[in-house]
Amino acid sequence: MDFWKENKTHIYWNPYFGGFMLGLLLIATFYITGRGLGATGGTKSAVITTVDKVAPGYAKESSYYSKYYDEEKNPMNNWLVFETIGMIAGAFLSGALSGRVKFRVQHPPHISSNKRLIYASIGGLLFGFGSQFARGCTSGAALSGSAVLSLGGFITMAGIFGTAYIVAYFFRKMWIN
Amino acid sequence: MEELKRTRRITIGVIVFLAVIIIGANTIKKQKNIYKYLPQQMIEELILVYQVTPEEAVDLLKDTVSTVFVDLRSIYDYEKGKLDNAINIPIPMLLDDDNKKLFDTWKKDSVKVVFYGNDQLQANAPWMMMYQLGYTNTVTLMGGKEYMDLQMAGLLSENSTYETEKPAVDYKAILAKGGNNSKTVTTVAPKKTVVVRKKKKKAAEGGC
Amino acid sequence: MGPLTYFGEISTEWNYVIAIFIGMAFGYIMEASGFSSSRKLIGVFYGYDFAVIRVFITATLVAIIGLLYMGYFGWIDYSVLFVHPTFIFSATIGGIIMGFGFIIGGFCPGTSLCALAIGKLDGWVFTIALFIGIFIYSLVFPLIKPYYNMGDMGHITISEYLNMSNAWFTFWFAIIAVAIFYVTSVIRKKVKEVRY
Amino acid sequence: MSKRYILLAVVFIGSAFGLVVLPDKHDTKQIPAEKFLIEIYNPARFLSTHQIAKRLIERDPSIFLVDVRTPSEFEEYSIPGAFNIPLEHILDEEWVDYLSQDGVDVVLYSNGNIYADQAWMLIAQQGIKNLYIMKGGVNQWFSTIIQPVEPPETASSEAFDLYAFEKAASIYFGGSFANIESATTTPIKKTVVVRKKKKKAAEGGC
Repeated sequence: MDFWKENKTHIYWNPYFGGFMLGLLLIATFYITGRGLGATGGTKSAVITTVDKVAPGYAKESSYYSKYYDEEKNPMNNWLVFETIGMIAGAFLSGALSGRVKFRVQHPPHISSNKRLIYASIGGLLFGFGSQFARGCTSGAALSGSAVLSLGGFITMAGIFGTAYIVAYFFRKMWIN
Repeated sequence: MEELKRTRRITIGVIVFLAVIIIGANTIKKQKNIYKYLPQQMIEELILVYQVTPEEAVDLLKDTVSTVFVDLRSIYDYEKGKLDNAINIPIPMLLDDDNKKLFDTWKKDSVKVVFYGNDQLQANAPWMMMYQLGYTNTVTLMGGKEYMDLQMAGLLSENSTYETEKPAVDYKAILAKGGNNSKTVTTVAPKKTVVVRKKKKKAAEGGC
Repeated sequence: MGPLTYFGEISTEWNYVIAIFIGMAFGYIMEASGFSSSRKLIGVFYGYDFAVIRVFITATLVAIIGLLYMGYFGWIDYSVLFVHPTFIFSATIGGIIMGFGFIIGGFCPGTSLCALAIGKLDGWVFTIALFIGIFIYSLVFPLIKPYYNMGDMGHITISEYLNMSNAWFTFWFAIIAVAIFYVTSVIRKKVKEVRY
Repeated sequence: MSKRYILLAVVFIGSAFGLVVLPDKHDTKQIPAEKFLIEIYNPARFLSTHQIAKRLIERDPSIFLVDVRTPSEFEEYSIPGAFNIPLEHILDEEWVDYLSQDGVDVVLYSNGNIYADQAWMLIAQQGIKNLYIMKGGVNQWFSTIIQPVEPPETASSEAFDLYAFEKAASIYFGGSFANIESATTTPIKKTVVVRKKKKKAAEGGC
């Protein structure tokens, strides 16, 4: 039992079980809302709100924001914001229960934490840009899209994983020795 | 980095998943009557011949082998007077098991089934439904029983017609003629047609 | 019959409460599956940990099968479910950009939020960069707008595109998925284990 | 390899294959035939020309007349305020909103009864409520509202009341009791149908 407790922080669910639960959750989400899960949507709402706060009026004029600005009361944007808040809470709960909550930078041993943070920020920029361009990220487009057999969902999924596999070799120094 | 090696959860999950599917499969109600023609297909079928004229019916009545007349009116009306050799199936009883068996045999033997009511209207909707259910050997009788009676009794007047879809009068002429004795001047204001678009409950928009 | 909000069986207020709970479950599952660790996530590309692809494909498969069965049983109106629209060009290019983002950053947006929640600073940085990425996108949007709307195919499903029935597609997808599971387990055994 | 993984694989492939072998399911939106038969039998699906005339005179906003005849017939004569959807186009997607309106009685009519009845059948079996047929169609409309015939003297007082109404209605609708000028200049409103473009789903939201 002690062994169990000590090592709990590095024990994750069996991936098939995790996938199974995620699949059931997706079904439940579709059953309740008629659409899938999302992660970037809430972020975008946050961006729009921030832009509006910092530079009032800009959001209205910007050709991109205006599309969403009119729909600021659009429940879907709010829905995704609430969902995102829930996600953070849920992840915290899980982490707390297994003792994984800790401020730290996780990085491979041969990479300094500063480097890791730089890489993370580059990746974030690309992901933010790409998810807007593709109308969805891994959860919104690829996962939820493919759950209802959307062609776009499968293409996005293939795009993300295919590209990552192809270029993985060139970035191997970042992750493995 | 380690993963839970204990996989019992998967088994439990899978069994629950399967159980739900099996329960679901049992909840499906078996449809007794299945439409062979959906509305969109039926609309094309309507162009085909689906009615017989009273003149044709006179000949068909003589042919008792390959034609059956089905009286869709109430038992009371049927008792009062029917076409020769007609079988009475009131509309509410059309889909009773016994009657469906009859229709099935008629279909198998490709017997022409002529539905009739007091007028063609009475037979039209039941005919359409039976046709959609796959009984394509059915037709309706134009003019219905009333017209047949007049025809047989030789009482047809100039005004009698079984083609109810033809304009009975020349509308334009009547309207142009207008009134003949009216003194009041009225102006008919056109009624505005406002179509209230039902708000389509759109599936929630996706985000990601 | 679902979807519940579509048929107005859930009020807006409850909808938000449900949103929080769904989000919590989502976050919990992702975190518990180890998606808060970028090294675990990236392991899928170097063959030392296939958790991502296993979770991802299992989830997709369960959802596809489950939803089709539910649609068949009449518990959900399959026709009104939101099908992600297909814009070939933007989906492909966006996917490629995200692929680079994934391999460099080690997260995707959902997982970065999980990492953020348990205090991983790389998760924080990734999320902030995500915000900036979206902001940059909005700045250059007028320039790339034509590309954004290129190759519009509407709300098409892959089975329509391949001209096969949903059921057959699911069947082949299931076989491919199981094959992937098998192959990944073989690869996993051959690749040098990475401790993290 | 764990037996449980094999079980998982078998269940996935098995249940996916189950979908393939499931028998075709029929459109659940259609009313089951047994239930629909009762609706067919219900005479409440018909409205008389008098009822309709009365509601038109009262400018009842909750009535919407649909003419299922051909456009040329519609041009020649139509009941004021009617909207033309030829029978063969009655199921076109663009009219769905017109035929299923909340709180509005949609009344179908043709020259006689049959085409209107067929249109009714095609639409009503999809579960749309508040759908009626004008019994007798335009022919009946003419013989009762536009050119009412005086009942014989032996007729009941109700018949005369009805006749009085018919006369009044005839004046209103520009029939044989209406003044010549008013009748000829009666503007019969032709509803101009603007084909609405199908609304495209809003842009994706991330």
